[in-house]
Amino acid sequence: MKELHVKVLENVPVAAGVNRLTFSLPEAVEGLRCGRFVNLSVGDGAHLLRRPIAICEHIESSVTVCYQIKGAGTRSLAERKAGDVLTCVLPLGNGFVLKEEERRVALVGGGVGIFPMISVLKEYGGSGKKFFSYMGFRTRSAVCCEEAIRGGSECAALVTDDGSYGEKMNAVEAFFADYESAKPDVILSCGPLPMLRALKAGLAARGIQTPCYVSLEERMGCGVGACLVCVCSLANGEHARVCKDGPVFSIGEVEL
Amino acid sequence: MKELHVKVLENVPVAAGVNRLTFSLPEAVEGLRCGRFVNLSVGDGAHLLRRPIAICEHIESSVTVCYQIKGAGTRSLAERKAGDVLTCVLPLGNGFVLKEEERRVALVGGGVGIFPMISVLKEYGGSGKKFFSYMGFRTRSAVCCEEAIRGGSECAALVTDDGSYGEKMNAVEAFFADYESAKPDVILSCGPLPMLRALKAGLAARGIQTPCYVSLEERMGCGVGACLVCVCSLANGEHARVCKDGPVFSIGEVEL
Amino acid sequence: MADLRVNICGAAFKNPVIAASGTFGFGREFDEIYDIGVLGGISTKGLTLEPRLGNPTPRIAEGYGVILNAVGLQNPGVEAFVREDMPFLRKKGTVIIANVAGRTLDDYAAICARLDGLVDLIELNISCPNVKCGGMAFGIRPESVKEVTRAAKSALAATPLIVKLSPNVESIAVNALAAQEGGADCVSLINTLTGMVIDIERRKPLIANNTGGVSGAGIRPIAVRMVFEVCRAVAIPVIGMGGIACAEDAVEFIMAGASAVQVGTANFTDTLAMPKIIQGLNTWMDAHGVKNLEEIRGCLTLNG
Amino acid sequence: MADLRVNICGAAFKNPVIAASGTFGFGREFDEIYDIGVLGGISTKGLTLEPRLGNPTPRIAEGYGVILNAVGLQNPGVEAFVREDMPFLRKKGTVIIANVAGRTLDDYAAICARLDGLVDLIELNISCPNVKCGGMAFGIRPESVKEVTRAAKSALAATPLIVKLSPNVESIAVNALAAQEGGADCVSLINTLTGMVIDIERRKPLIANNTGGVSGAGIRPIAVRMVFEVCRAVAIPVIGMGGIACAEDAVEFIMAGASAVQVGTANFTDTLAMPKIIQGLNTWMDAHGVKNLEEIRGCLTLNG
Ligand SMILES: Cc1cc2nc3c(=O)[nH]c(=O)nc-3n(C[C@H](O)[C@H](O)[C@H](O)COP(=O)(O)OP(=O)(O)OC[C@H]3O[C@@H](n4cnc5c(N)ncnc54)[C@H](O)[C@@H]3O)c2cc1C
Ligand SMILES: Cc1cc2nc3c(=O)[nH]c(=O)nc-3n(C[C@H](O)[C@H](O)[C@H](O)COP(=O)(O)OP(=O)(O)OC[C@H]3O[C@@H](n4cnc5c(N)ncnc54)[C@H](O)[C@@H]3O)c2cc1C
Ligand SMILES: Cc1cc2nc3c(=O)[nH]c(=O)nc-3n(C[C@H](O)[C@H](O)[C@H](O)COP(=O)(O)O)c2cc1C
Ligand SMILES: Cc1cc2nc3c(=O)[nH]c(=O)nc-3n(C[C@H](O)[C@H](O)[C@H](O)COP(=O)(O)O)c2cc1C
Ligand code: FES
Ligand code: FES
Repeated sequence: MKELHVKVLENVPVAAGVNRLTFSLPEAVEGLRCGRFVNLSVGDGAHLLRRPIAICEHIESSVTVCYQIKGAGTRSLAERKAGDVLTCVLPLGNGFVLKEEERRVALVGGGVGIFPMISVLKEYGGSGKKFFSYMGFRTRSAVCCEEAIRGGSECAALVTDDGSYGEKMNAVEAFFADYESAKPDVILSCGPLPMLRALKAGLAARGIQTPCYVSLEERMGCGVGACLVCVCSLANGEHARVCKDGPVFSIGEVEL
Repeated sequence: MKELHVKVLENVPVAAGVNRLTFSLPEAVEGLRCGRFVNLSVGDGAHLLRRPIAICEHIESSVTVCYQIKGAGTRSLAERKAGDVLTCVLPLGNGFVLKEEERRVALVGGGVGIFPMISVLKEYGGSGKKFFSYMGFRTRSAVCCEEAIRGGSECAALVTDDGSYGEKMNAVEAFFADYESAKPDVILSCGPLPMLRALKAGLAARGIQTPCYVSLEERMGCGVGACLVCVCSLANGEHARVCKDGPVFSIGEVEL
Repeated sequence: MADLRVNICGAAFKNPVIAASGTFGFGREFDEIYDIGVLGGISTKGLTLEPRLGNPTPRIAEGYGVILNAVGLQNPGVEAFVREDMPFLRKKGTVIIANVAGRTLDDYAAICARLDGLVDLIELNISCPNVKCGGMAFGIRPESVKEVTRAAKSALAATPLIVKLSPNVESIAVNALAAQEGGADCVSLINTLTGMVIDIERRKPLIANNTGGVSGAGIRPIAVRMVFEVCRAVAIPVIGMGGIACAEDAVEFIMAGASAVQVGTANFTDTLAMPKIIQGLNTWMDAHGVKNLEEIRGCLTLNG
Repeated sequence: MADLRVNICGAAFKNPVIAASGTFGFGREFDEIYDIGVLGGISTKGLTLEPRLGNPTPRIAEGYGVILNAVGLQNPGVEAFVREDMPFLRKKGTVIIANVAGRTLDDYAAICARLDGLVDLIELNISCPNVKCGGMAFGIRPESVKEVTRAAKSALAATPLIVKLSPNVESIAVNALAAQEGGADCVSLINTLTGMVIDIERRKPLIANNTGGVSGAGIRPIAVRMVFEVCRAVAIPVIGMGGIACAEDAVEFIMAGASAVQVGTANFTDTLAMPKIIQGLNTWMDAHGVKNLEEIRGCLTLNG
């Protein structure tokens, strides 16, 4: 966990309303891992809060994130150019960890939730694990990272809400449609809350006991676990911090 | 008087702590003239107020200003790069106007007050008028625009407070030392208040009646004459707006 | 094209965007940049019976995302306004709100009597934190809010009265109620919050007046909260302001219950701020299928 | 190297920079980024007798140059603090300020009694605008400020008492005096200003709690003014806060009369904000030939 000044190398659109931003690290950073995130300044004076964004890809000297241009802060972030300096705390959160015996991995991603999924593909690519990817997009123009998804997966379904690309369904539907042939040892998922709820309900309805981990989103203050702004409710009635105890939780452990 | 988005073409140091900034105009602007000023955003979100800066030079499609990096706003402005977009209202204020019969013109500038003086040299260069320039700087490393000053003047004295460049004196002292040989028809001046006071006192002490105009500085809100933030006191007890009624006043008309 | 019109106490505004007092003079200067006839209304610089010179300079300072001012009611006096500015403003076809201030109850009554029937609305500045003797006292306690409102109202026969509320109080809703009880036809808020910026090199307050009024984008959440509280408390129309810089900001205030909004500091950051907000409101309403302001005014519902 | 030490009510701070309550937890997380032993002190997250879950989410929103929060006093309860966090903090060698809150006078007295002698200072949060029943009521009126101060003070034998003041009041100086009269050994200010941000798409307040506390750089001029007013009114030491983000900001508060400062929101914008401020204070004082804080504390003189 480090506070760093990072330099923008590239900040370009990859799909309608989604940018890919790569920044260089001024020093080596330990613990960059799939499912963890960075807390990035948007680079203007108006916004005091940083934006939490999942690590999508990383090499020794740089990190790549993909973000949707949604509100005022990400709109501002999209104006940053190569050479601009941002501040960043990283790496944050627990991330996804696959066990040795989890060899068939289902990835269920919706919307910007696909980016943490891609970080899993990148990290465990070549590890011998088999990935079954189900990625849902709003519409054709929102589709991105297709190569990374297809290239890294044994089998990949890219679907859209409006059927303008791939089948007209959402990622969870695609996942369950394919479940019997994929037979995953573990399920990883990230996406909008309704999607995660549908996943949870679907698993319950089918009596599927396969371990399933989901990555949550919550508005953050500090990003490091100190302010208790970003909590989610656990099944046991307690609160957990999405930034520190998460963002990845076992699907049975959290209230969705 | 127009509200425009302007594009930074260049923003580079010209002396210790002084930058020259040239920006391009998206459309033709009437009334750009020496002694008038622009009200320029510093280009970050923290500062809501614009910075008033004298027009130093202008061509059809661009304007050049020189500014001292003084407080937080100009420090931020200095970070802007070629291609960045700022907002600007221009041209503002009354400016310097030389009458036909004012053929010998003394320019007395101190510190950042030299820049409006240079705008006079640029504008009336080739008009047949003779300029006698007395420009004071803090120290050698602050000296700038020497070529423009010497090239445009019949006679030019560049002096420093510490004697590290030119004679050790201030612009007003240089002016009075040369007064008899220059015999100006009109005196134009801009610089810190103590300097303008010394000029006024010196003229009075010597009984010099030559018309003399000074350009004032005052903190501004609107910059266009509406908010009454930037007033100075007139000899008649009334207030005048530096941004609209000035910044150029006859030296006898204002309280210094 | 959405219908942006709004009627407040009989005054017909072509749109809900009004220039805030003190940031727009009497409109002449901004009229050199755009036709100020496009505005819903203009609240004038605070007027007093006699001309005033105001405070020494510097009169302005900056904070982070905010500014501070202490102009101190410099103005040409009400007679000069009537003689020289009224005719100009009348020709512009925008609603004229005379912002007025005084040192005593009699001052307030006298200036209201003088302007009665001449302007469209009168806005009582009882909250200007910059003039030591006048403004402050009246605007803080509900009892004196009511008293000064009553004094002003009793001097008015033809022109409706807006009372402009100070945020530097225990409960702005209670003060709004006091204004309503005193006879106000409308309230406007917020005036500036009192602040100080220190010049640490000189070891003195930066503004000559020592304290100044804080305004601008940074205060918006405070203003929205106060406007919401007041809209729930009173039955008369409310004009909201404080940090509005774009159409979406204006929508926040309208959803909180404001009939119209004023824009002050944003005029300094962008001289075209108000025409852009009007245009932006149009665009936003069209995009959201909102036909007129009634559809969204006060539409805010609270969470859980 | 300037001497940054300051002693407040017997507690020896190695420098005047203190983590503000609620933004720093109990220090553990920031200690992963830098050694929190460099800090002058730490004010803990607001503690209550029993564990609390706090408000629903979202608990945070942004304004322009400010943020709003409504965490609502989620905390593990005072027993867990004593058991699990005190030992860790003690080892760090920084002054421990326990920020405490309650719903009733008895709550306040009980939690103070429990912590008496265990922590270096107790900071009474009587102003937290986020918990409907507790905080608000006590912090607004001078009479109740005095009452809750007295209740807390009477439960304390060994630990000095700081009363943390709310800015959402008529006169913060009057409330500071009330705290002093109630027996406070020190006052701290400002807590957050109440605000609201509206999600215009959902037509609801963005924060689940509807209103939230405004903090961050944008409120600094308001905080400086209030700290100045309070320093002139009381004889006890004052800890200033509100929007401090760099050493120069801290100097403003010290010149206004503050003995020390707290830093809250800036920790979110830059996790290294506090070490940088400490370093920056050193640099600034050296550059200005200031040998210790006494030389500049309260050195502000007013303009004419
Ligand atoms: C662990 C984590 C990883 C994420 N990874 C990605 C990613 O890889 N790609 C991507 O596009 N988005 C990601 N998000 C969501 C992203 O943080 C928000 O879309 C973004 O913060 C919105 O900022 P804004 O300026 O557009 O919106 P604004 O409305 O201006 O934001 C206002 C405030 O709310 C916060 N906020 C708003 N929406 C969200 C949200 N959904 N989650 C958390 N905070 C929010 C902002 O951070 C900011 O503090 C992630 C969120 C979390 C918590
Ligand atoms: C008509 C006019 C022409 C000017 N021309 C030039 C020029 O050509 N070159 C140059 O270097 N400077 C010029 N100045 C001065 C310049 O405006 C200030 O140096 C600058 O605004 C300081 O901003 P800052 O961000 O460094 O300081 P800050 O202290 O951060 O400024 C805070 C606020 O005070 C205002 N302010 C501070 N100092 C001054 C000042 N001396 N005059 C007016 N406002 C001030 C700022 O504009 C801002 O609103 C001119 C001023 C005026 C009024
Ligand atoms: C420079 C300046 C002068 C002001 N003068 C007055 C005034 O004369 N009368 C008044 O009622 N309010 C005055 N105000 C307050 C504004 O009308 C408005 O209430 C406040 O600035 C908040 O709105 P804003 O954030 O949009 O600026 C003044 C504000 C500024 C910035
Ligand atoms: C997320 C958050 C939580 C807070 N929780 C508390 C609290 O529990 N008790 C308290 O007295 N103040 C609390 N505060 C107020 C801060 O301690 C401080 O008074 C305020 O934020 C102003 O300082 P700043 O502008 O530096 O943040 C909290 C502030 C924030 C931002
Ligand atoms: S954001 Fe502060 S605890 Fe998670
Ligand atoms: S700055 Fe507004 S009148 Fe000059």
